[in-house]
Amino acid sequence: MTLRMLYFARLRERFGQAEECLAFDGATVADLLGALRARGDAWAEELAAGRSFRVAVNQELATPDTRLADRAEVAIFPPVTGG
Amino acid sequence: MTLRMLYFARLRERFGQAEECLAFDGATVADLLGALRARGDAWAEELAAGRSFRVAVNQELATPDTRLADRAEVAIFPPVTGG
Amino acid sequence: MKIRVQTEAFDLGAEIDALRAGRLDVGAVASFVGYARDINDGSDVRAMTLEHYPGMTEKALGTLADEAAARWTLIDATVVHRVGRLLPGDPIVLVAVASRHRGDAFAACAFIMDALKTRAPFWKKEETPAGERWVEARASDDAAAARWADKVGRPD
Amino acid sequence: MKIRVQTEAFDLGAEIDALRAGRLDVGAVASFVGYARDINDGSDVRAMTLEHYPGMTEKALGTLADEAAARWTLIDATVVHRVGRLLPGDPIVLVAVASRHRGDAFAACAFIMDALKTRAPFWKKEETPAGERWVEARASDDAAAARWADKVGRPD
Repeated sequence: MTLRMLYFARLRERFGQAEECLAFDGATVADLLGALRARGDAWAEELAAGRSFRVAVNQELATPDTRLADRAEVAIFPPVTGG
Repeated sequence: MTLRMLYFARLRERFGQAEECLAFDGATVADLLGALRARGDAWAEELAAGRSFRVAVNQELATPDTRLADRAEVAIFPPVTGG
Repeated sequence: MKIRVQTEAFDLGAEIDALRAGRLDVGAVASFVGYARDINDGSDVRAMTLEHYPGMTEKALGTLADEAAARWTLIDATVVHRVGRLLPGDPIVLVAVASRHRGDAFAACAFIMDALKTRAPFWKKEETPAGERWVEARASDDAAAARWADKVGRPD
Repeated sequence: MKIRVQTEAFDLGAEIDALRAGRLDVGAVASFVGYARDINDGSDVRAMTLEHYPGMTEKALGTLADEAAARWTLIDATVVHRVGRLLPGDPIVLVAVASRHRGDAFAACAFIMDALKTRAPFWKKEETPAGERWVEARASDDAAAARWADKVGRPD
């Protein structure tokens, strides 16, 4: 499947990109995070277990077991700090 | 002693006056209420035990055992309904 | 702390601008405005007249604001209450509280309103199709005020 | 429910006039405005830039407002959040809630702010004398939001 990936705030800066199209073979958010960590460097560091970040799928907050479908919009970002 | 009496809202209307100077021989708010009840009619009715009203002495909420001094300003009024 | 009793309307935006003026440490302003409604206790209300106890009113409002300032970390607060004849839709009361963080502002604003409803000497008389009537005090206002007794921070 | 994300400043008085327009059953408007402060976590802050997630932001704010409307008896609510570069003293966020009675307005306004702080995708970057820094999420905001879970009415 193909995912539209979005990165925000500190993670956007650390990953050096705001968005990308990603070909992905897994099923869940957990699988996707594994694939991204395998890129190493900032990806492995920022998405390591125990780091604080959020994942949204199609603009709704998701959990590791959230299932992904083709053409999903997946965003990864730090805990929010508005208001 | 002489007291400056003030009446507000429904009690002002029921007593037919907004203020009066009152010569008073007792010591406390309870004594004063007894003297006013002895006037009968609306006074006896509105100030009866169990009726809901408030007494302020020198612009502070008072209780039956609050002591009165000469020239005190004593206000009697219904529970408040502002805001 | 600014406390005013007045017949004129007030301007919420202008009051809050004045409350914050020159204070760049204000991170939060919680405010409340109470309005005259066109219906109360099941009757149409055409107008209301607010009576108060001049002298005691200002003293009572000042006491409430001081109690809030002792209990929460506040920068400043404004309380304005109107008296005289008001029509449905007219603003009656304004409470605005400025603080660094929102928890203090929210709690102090709610506390001042709850305390005002039971301790500030104002009385409302409504004009209804059946004639004039004095508004009765509500048990729910006593309950709201009692929530703050012996509590730190926000009420239940 | 009005939800807006914008770069321009907002006018609290005008927003509340619009919120109440034509509704004479509104007895209470509780509102909150958050401002950019000139100091945070012990450092001078010269400016901040707010980034958000267009699309999700509006959806998340709408969800919070709907949750508040399901939980309390509300007449209407307005949420406005700014993005872009802001200076100390600039207003950042407005939440205003109109209802018949004050308890609902206060509770819903506080709930929406607490929920926004943890669930709406905004991020602040501050300009300090030591350079730029992303603001870290606060544990106190998680605690404030958690107060509302499985509760009816006001939080502890």
